[in-house]
Amino acid sequence: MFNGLSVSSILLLMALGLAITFGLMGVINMAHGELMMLGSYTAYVMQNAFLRQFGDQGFSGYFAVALPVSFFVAGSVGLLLERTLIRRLYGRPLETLLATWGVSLILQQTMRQAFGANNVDVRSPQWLTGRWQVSAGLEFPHLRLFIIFFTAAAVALIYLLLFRTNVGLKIRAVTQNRDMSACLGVPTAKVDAYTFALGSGLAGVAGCILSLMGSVGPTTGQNYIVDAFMVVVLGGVGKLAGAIAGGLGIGECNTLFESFSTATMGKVIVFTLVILFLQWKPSGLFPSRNRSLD
Amino acid sequence: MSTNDARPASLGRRAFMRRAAGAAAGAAAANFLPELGYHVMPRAAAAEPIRVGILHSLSGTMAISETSLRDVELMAIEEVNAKGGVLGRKVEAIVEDGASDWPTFAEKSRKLLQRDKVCSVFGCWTSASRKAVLPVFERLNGLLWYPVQYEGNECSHNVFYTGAAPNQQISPAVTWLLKNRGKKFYLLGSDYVFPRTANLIIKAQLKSEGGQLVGEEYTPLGHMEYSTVVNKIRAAKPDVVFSTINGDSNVAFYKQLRNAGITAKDIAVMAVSVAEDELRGIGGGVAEGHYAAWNYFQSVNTSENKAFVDKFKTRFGKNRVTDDPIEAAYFQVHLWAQAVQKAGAITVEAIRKGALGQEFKAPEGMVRIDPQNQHTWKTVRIGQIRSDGQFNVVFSTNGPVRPQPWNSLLYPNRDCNWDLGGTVDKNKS
Amino acid sequence: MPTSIIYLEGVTVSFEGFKALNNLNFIMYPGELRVVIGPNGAGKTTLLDVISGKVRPTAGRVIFGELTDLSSLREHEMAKLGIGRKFQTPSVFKALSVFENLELACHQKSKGVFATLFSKRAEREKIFAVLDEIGLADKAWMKAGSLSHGEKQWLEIGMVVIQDPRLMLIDEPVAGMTGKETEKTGALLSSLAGKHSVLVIEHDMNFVRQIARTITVLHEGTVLCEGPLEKIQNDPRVAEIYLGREHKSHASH
Amino acid sequence: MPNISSWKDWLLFGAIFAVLMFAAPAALSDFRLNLLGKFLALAILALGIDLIWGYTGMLSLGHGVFFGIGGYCMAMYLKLQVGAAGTYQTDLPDFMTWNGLTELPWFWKPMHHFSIAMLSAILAPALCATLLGLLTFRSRVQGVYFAIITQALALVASLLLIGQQPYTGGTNGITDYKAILGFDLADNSVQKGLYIATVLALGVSYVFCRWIVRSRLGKVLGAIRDAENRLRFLGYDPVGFKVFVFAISGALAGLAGALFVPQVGIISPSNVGIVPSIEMVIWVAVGGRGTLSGAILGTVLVNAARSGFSEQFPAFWLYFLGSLFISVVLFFPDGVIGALRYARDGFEKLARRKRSAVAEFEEVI
Repeated sequence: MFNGLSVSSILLLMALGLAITFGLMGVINMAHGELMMLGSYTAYVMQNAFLRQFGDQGFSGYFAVALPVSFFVAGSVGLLLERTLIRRLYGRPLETLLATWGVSLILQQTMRQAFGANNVDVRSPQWLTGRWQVSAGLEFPHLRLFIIFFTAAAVALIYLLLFRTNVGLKIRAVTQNRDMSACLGVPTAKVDAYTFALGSGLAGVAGCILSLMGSVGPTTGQNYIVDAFMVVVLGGVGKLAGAIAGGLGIGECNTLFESFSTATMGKVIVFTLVILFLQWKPSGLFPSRNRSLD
Repeated sequence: MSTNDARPASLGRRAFMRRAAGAAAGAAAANFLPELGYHVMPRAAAAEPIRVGILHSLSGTMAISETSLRDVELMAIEEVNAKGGVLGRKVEAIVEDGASDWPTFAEKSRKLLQRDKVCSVFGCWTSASRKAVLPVFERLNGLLWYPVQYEGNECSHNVFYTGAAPNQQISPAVTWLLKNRGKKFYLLGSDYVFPRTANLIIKAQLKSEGGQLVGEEYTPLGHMEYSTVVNKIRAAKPDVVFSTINGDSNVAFYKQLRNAGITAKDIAVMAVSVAEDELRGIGGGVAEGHYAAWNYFQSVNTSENKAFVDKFKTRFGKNRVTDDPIEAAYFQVHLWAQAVQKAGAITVEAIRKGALGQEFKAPEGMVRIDPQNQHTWKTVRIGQIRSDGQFNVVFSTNGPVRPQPWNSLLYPNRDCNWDLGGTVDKNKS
Repeated sequence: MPTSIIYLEGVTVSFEGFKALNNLNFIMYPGELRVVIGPNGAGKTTLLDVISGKVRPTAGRVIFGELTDLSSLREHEMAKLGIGRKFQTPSVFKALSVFENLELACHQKSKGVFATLFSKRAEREKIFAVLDEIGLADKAWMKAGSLSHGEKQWLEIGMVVIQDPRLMLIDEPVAGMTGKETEKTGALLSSLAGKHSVLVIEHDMNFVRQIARTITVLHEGTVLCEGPLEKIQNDPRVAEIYLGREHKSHASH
Repeated sequence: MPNISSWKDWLLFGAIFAVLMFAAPAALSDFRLNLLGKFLALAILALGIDLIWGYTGMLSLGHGVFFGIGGYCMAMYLKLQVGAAGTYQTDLPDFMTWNGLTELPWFWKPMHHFSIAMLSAILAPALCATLLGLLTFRSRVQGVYFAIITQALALVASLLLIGQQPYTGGTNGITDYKAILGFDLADNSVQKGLYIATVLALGVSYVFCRWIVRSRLGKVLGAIRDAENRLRFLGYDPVGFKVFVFAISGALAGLAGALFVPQVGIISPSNVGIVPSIEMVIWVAVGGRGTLSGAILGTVLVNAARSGFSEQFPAFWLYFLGSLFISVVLFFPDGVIGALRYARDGFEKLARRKRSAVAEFEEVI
């Protein structure tokens, strides 16, 4: 149960950025995984910097710094991406898909050139290596607890941002009706850019955190991308609540099936179920109705 | 004809391309640039160099491991050339990228053999890539030098196996664990051929040596979420996890195992696909105290090894590490050179004959190509992971062990012996 | 009295709470030319959506011709029954030529996969007849996407005409047309009435005056009143919610 | 639409066909010919993708699956041809033996016959596509959703193939064949024969596709791409059309797979997964979607470039491929063919195409 929750939170973390770029803006960003990969490498770089500065004892602090930095790094790459590429392709999701796939290839190769083909080692800071002993046999790793709470917090923040602030209002306005908001004097281009940057930044943070769970290498991103998309699609594009539900659903199912079959079959079953589910509810768990012809 | 055929061909092809569609010319040119490159260059050299192929994944998921092999093979070739080459001729390597894609491996090996007419190819890592190129080498009668430990069950006239056969890595590891860490085994592997086949052997061995199987699990290559697996392990309470996980997943597995508070003291993980190079990505700290079985560790204490490691680090940077496949890739080049020298010719048949029984003082100690089954006699070692990502050798056979491509428990009557025409089955013959 | 061509009984359509149609009753007879007017949000387009099957009524029945209940059918089935529709924003197949647009719309025995796969070339004269009617003959081979807004309107009307449906649903046919074009459209629609039943939605009151025989006024999803132009114009409620503004604006110039 | 250029097309088509058929085998080295044969096999698959993406506007990221099914059917046949000649002197494929299988699984049995293998190589993918299509299109799953669903399909399929090692050979896939229809695959003349067969198959497929897109059905497909929902109100049910074209496209992919395997000598999950499926799409995009000739041209060009580049500087292949994706999408939405047309056409025509983002229908090879 806790397990499922933790898996779900990780999935959701991966999908959060996508829920914004894909969910709200309708941009199929195949390079999302690579943006996460950038976040992971940021963590790696920060760690080394701290090791050089403070040695083995002091380096723990690096993570606190790495989080915002990775957000910034991935975010700015995302910004660049939006400015140069994606903005030319609004309303052409399939083209965007192909172009961003190209971007992902380039990012991978760049990192390979920069850091070598090998995985790099990101160490958990001490304060995340412990475990919380509830009772004999029942104990929660701090790291997983941290991820769960962090994800929850992130979701909460995004909600506040989207639904309680002026910026959020603008974002929603633009994503719902670009032309209309343009008429109302909303700087749509700007908003688009920053929304995308926000999504990308979140990807970066996710990558930064996942570097404590998994490997950090040029092809790391590939391992996450499909899962992330599945979450968003299952949840229903355009609804943040959907992404959350999707994450929980897939996470719980995955752990469930995996526990009584093999990991491979678990994955197969889950994806098959998602596919079938989408037959039954084509627009996901939380469909957003509209009246337009197409 | 041998080297000429390709150039007129290319022209013909290019001509055809232009007829096919004007725009084709560009890419066609891109396609045939290398061709011209390859076939002009040798003629320029004084004595025609001996061409060998190097075929590893330089891009894609397997690049992580295979690029190092290319590096060290080129290094070894330079050493050979520095000593004046073989048969008074320089050795020229033609590097190809298998791109972690098995059909590409097949395509490239065909190119190396048919177009570049190389007399030997050093290459491959995964069983999949080896299986993909095997038919090509057998058809076109090429010679493949394969430097990675593998699952056995193979006996090809056209391959020299310089990595460990199961009986030189897996079986001794199991025996050692049973003696030193306990009887209850949990088998965990990536979902592909090597782990599944290896586990067949291990299960057979557990039966015969009184071990107990408490769980078996396979995860997809690149799997990242091991929490459920870890829980299963915790529930099964094994003494040992025998891990045949390959690639990225290792990182996730060790990190999450440690995270769940399971250390080497509670449950020991014995890995056969985790070497120094992988540990750089995992972090020694996380995997500290766990084991790996290999024929070579960077920490092996031989003069050859010291020289090898120094050379490697000065050449590729001090933070690079050597490991078993790298070492095998290194010494197989030297074995090959000796073989050619002995053969006195560069026909596949001559080299093959020359290689049989060939010995070399490798960093891991003396290695010897078995004259019957074309695998390699190697010393078996078990290392315990240190926090610095290196190994303490905790067990070592005295002297090289004879390779057995077929496990004696699973295939009691089967053997690979080219004196008797390859795979022999005592039931049938 | 003859059987109705279309008959809506107590139809309600609600989008997430908002009632676009509210217990609407509406009837039309064969050969009739009916104009539906009403302020924005009165539910005019929704009315067409219900009849053409784009939207399913939340409650009520929709009867087409001889007692065929539409509420269970899908769009293409309704189209086959003989309901043709022109959309508010002209939607034609941009990448196809004008000719091909009409060819697709053209009435066929079957519009199934294999029928279309093996079908011979289209009846050119029939298509060109329509092309002349809508004045696009010279643009037959142009991509529909490159037509002007007005031309697209015409093309789409043409597509409805060539379908030869029993009931034509025409949503704002003269939006973005010049006065001359508007008149021409009016003439065309009037000429179609009789052998087809035509249901037109329009804002442009001049146009309404030109073609209107019976007018239905929708307001907040229900029929406010119905009758000939004079009756409507003299109805205070209508004046208040709708024509009132029209009158003022006319008075002003 | 009046196609003045029609007879010219056929002339050109005949010329190229003749060149591929007779000139190429004479001119090219065995290695190059084998390579070209492989490309042309893939070109058949590209035709299929063009039908569904270029003409109907549905992006399938799961064509690797159909290709795989075709390939595996053929591979099963070839593997069974090996018979007792294998390592274990048993009639069982070697990988089954070392995975502890003692008898042939039921779905392998019929593959002893070439005809059945070939037939299922084409029909099985078509059937698959039909089922998925019926499910997906009836529930009006469109555009992006379809792309992602098919992508998931590709992932599931490759996972399954890997997981069911005793029956599929796992990651290794199925390899090491000896003969086809009794001919030794090692023999160069046999390889030439396979090449010829591929050219023929490609020719037939091309004519077939051309016939489809020139029929009224072809126009319906275009209408689906432009405004599917509008089409419903003209009395067409898009579902049937989409399923039909999806099935055809699947069948073509299967055929391609069946021709690919004996020439390359291996089929494995790495041909089925997400990455290959996406690359297949880019071939079409590069050549110019919405034009059959573009699909073929693109496939040959990209693959030729790939083997060329990766022979020379592997590291940069990814950069090249990546920028190819981007530049095609940004600057050549109509691919090479489109670019050629730009060059050929007058400005007035060019201006028009700018307005209609998608490639035009008339076929100019």
